[in-house]
Amino acid sequence: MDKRVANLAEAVADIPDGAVLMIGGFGGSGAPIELIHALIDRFLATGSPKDLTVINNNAGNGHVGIAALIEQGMVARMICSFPRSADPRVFTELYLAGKIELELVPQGTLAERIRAGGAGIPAFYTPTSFGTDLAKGKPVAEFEGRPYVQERWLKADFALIKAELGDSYGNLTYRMAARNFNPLMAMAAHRTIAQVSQAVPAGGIDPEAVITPGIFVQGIVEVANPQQEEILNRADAAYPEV
Amino acid sequence: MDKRVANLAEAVADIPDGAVLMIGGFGGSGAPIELIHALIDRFLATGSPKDLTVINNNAGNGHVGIAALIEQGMVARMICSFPRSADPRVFTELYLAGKIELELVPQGTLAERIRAGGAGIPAFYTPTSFGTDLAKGKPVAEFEGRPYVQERWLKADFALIKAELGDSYGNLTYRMAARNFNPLMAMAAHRTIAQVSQAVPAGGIDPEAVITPGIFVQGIVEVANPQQEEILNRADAAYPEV
Amino acid sequence: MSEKLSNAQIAWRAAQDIEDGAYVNLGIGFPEMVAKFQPPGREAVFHTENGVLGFGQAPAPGTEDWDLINAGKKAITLKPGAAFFHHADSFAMVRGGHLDVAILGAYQVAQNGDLANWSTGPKGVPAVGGAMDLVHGAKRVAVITDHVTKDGKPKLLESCTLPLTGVGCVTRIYTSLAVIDVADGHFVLREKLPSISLKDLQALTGATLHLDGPVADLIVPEI
Amino acid sequence: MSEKLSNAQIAWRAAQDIEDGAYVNLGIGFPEMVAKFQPPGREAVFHTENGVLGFGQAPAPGTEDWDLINAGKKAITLKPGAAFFHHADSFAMVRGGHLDVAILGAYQVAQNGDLANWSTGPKGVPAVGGAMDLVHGAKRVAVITDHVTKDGKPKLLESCTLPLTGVGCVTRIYTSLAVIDVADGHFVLREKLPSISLKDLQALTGATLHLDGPVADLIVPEI
Repeated sequence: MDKRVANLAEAVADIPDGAVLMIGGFGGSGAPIELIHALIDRFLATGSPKDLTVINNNAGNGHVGIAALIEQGMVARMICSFPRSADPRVFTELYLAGKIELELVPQGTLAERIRAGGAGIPAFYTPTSFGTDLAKGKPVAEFEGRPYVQERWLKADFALIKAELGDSYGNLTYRMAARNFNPLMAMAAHRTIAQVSQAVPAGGIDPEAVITPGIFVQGIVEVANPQQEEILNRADAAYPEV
Repeated sequence: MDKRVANLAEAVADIPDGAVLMIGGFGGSGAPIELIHALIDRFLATGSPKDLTVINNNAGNGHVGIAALIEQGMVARMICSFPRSADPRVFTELYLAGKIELELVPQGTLAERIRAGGAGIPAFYTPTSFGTDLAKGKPVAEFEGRPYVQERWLKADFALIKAELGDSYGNLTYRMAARNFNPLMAMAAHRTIAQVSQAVPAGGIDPEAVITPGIFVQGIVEVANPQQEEILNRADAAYPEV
Repeated sequence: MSEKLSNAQIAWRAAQDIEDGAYVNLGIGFPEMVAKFQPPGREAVFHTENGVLGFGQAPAPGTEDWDLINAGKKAITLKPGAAFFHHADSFAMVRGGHLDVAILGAYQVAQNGDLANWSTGPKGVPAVGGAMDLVHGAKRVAVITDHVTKDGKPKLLESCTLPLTGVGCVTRIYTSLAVIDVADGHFVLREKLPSISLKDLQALTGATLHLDGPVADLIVPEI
Repeated sequence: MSEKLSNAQIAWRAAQDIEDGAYVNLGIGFPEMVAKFQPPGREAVFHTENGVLGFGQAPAPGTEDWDLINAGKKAITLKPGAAFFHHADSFAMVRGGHLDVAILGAYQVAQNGDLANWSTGPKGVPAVGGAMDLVHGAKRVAVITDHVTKDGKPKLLESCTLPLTGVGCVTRIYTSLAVIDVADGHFVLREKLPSISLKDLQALTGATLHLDGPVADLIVPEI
C-alpha cells in the first residue's frame, strides 16, 4: 500500500466547487499552509474550487493560508469558534459586507462535533452553550436534573491536514501542539489529505507512536520544511506573492 | 507533584463497599492483575470491599484476576460486552444461580459510554443495537432518516488500570494492544489508580508519546514484571493460591 | 445434499471479493480464516476491535506476546505499518464507516439483511462482544456460513427467529452452496455450486431466491 | 473611587486560592497573568485548550517555536511532565470536570452566577472560542475583573444584559475592590479593600452584597 501523492497540485486536484473542507490547525500551529496555497494555485489557474465551506477553529490571519483562501473569494461559508486573529481584516471585511457566512460554534463543541462525525455518532448532548444565543433552535434535554444541548456531528468531503511523519499506510504523527484539530478532522472527512514534513516507509513509525491510524488518511504528500503562518505574517507575507 | 503510591495495598485502600469499579484490559491484555489481587487481599483481611459493580469488557477467565474477584463473592454486578472466556466457570455459575447481575453492552457502545463519562457527554446516539433486544427501553431517534439508539455515559468511583510507563505527574503509556479500555477508564473514574511496569520521573515520557495525560490519573504504583492472565491460566493458577 | 464447500473453501471465496487496499474486520472464529486466502497481489489491512490495525499471522507457538492479541484473544503479530489505538478510536473506525468490509458468522440471515449471530435464546450467559457494532458502519457487511444448520434447517430466512444482531445490515452471504446478495429486501442469487440445481438450492433456503441476471458457477479450489 | 487593585494585583489575589497540585485553565488575555503569581511551595499544572498540559512561561524572544503555543496563540515552553493531546481530548478534560479551576475575564456577572464574557452585542464579528466550554466542567469557575466598567458602571448585576456565556456557572469573583462568592443565587462578600466602605462598594455593585460571616480585608502586595 502506498498512499503517497506525487505533489501538492495532485493532492488537491479532486476538490470540487461547493465542497465542505476541514482544514487543520489552531491559528498557524498545525495549519497545512502548502496544501491551502496549492488550492489557491488551482483556483487561479482554473477558477475552481469555489463556494467552499471551510471548517477551522479560526478564520485566517493576515494574507496567507486560510486568510488568502478567503481573500480569493473561494470561501462561501466558515464554521469556526474564533474568527479573530492578530490581523483578521480579510474575513472581517467580507463578513461585515455580507459576502461570507459564519456558523459560530464553541471550540469544544466544534471539536466534539468533528469527532462525532468521524466516530459515527450523529448527535450528542453537551452542557456547553446551554442558555446562550448559540443554543437557539437546538433541542434541549435534562439528564440527572441538569440541562444539556443536543449537537450534531460534522463531516466533510475533504480534510486538509498537517502532520510530522507520515508512512506509506497513511499513519501520522504530529509535532507538539500542532496536533490540535488535525487528528479529529482526519476521522471526519470522506477524503483526508495530509501534508507531512517527512514521508517514511511502512514501519518507519512505532505502532505505539501513531496518533492518526492510516485508515483515516487517503493521501499524503511530503512537504519538507513547511512554512509557518506566524512567521509569514510577521514578515507581512501574502499569497500569492505580488 | 508526585502521584506515586507506596504499594499495592495503599493503592486500593480507599475503595469502599458498593463502589463502581472500572477495571482495564481486554481478556488478559492490559489487565491490572496485581491491583485486583491486592483488592482480594484486602477483602480476605477485612471483609471489604464487597457489593462491587465491575465494568470490564469480559467477566474473568479461570481463577485469577477478575474471575478471582468474582469467585470471592465481592462482585454484585458486572457491566460487560462478552462474559465468556476459555474458562468462564466462575461467572457462569454465579450468573445462572442468580447470584450476580449482568448488564450486557455492545463492545463499541461500552467503549463510547465510558469515553462519554470521561468527556462530560451525558448521552449520545449510536446505530449500534437498534432493533435488537439490547436496545429495549432506550430512547430512539432518527437523523437523516436513519434510526439511532440513545445511550448514556458510564462513570465509576474508581478505575484500576495497567500501564507501561508512568511518570510522577501520572502521565501514562501502554504496551501494544494492552492499551484497549485503559485510557478510556482513566478518564471516566473519580479516582484512577494505575499500576505501571516502570515508574519514571517527570520528563521521563516524551510529551508527544503520552497516551493518558496525568490529569486523568490520581495514583500510580510500580509493579515491575507484572503477571499476565493468559500465562497464569495456562499454568492453572488460582488466587489466592491454595 | 451431497457436495458442499468446506469452511476453508467458503472463506476462500469470500476472500476473493476483498479489494486491494481494503480495511477489513474478520469476526472471531470461522471468519478469521478468510485472512489466509488473500489473493496474490492484493493487500488488505486487518482491523481488530481491541485496538490494532495491520496485524499479521499468528506467532509460532512459544513466541506469543499476550499483550498482542486479537478480538478472539489469540496471539497475533504485526506487519510494518501497524498502529495501536484505544477502544473508543477502534469503534470510531467501525461505527464511523471507515472499514471497507466486515465478515461475520451467522445463525440466521433474513432476506431484508437482518442478521442473528449473537444469541441462540434466553438460556445460558448472553455475550455480544463487538458484533452489534460491526454490522453498522462497514461499507460491506458480509456473512460466511453453512447454507443450513447442523440439522439441515435453512439459515437464510424470510425473517429471523433468533434475537437480532442488526437490522437490514447484511449485504452479501457466502454459504457452503452459493453466493447470495441482499438487495431491496430480498435474496438475489449470484453464484451456486454447479452440482446443485436451482430447485434443490431453493428447497434449502427459507426465502425466495431471486434472479437478477445470470447465475455464475461457484468454483472454488481444493484446499 | 480613589484606590483600587491593579490587574496584576487582582491576578495575584486569584492565584492565592489555587491549591497545590491543581489543574488550571487561564482564559486568554488578562487571566493568563495569574500564572505569574503562584504561591511558593505550590505547584499548579496549566492546561490550554489547544492540547497542552504542563506548560511554563513564555520563551525568550527569538526562541519561539510556533508549533508550541497556547490558546491565545502566544508561544509557550514546556515543563517536565507535560503532555500533548488533540482538541477532543482537551475539551474532554474541560467538559468532563477534570480541571480544578478555570479563571476567566468578564463583561458582566449576575448574582446567580450567569457570566457574559464573549459578546458585547450584535455588531462586529462574533467570536466565542473555548469560553462556553470552560464555564462548564471545572470544579471552580472564577472570574477576575475590574469591579466596574471603564465608564464606571457596575459589572456585577442582578442579571446580565449582554449575551450569556453560561448560566449559573461562576463560583467566585475577584475584582479590583473585593472578593465575592456566588452562593444560592446571590453575591456574598468575602473580602474588600480596607479603604472602601461597604456602602460605597454596594453603590458600585448592581445587586445586593450579602454578608455571611465577617468580611476580611483584601490585602495585596505592591506589584
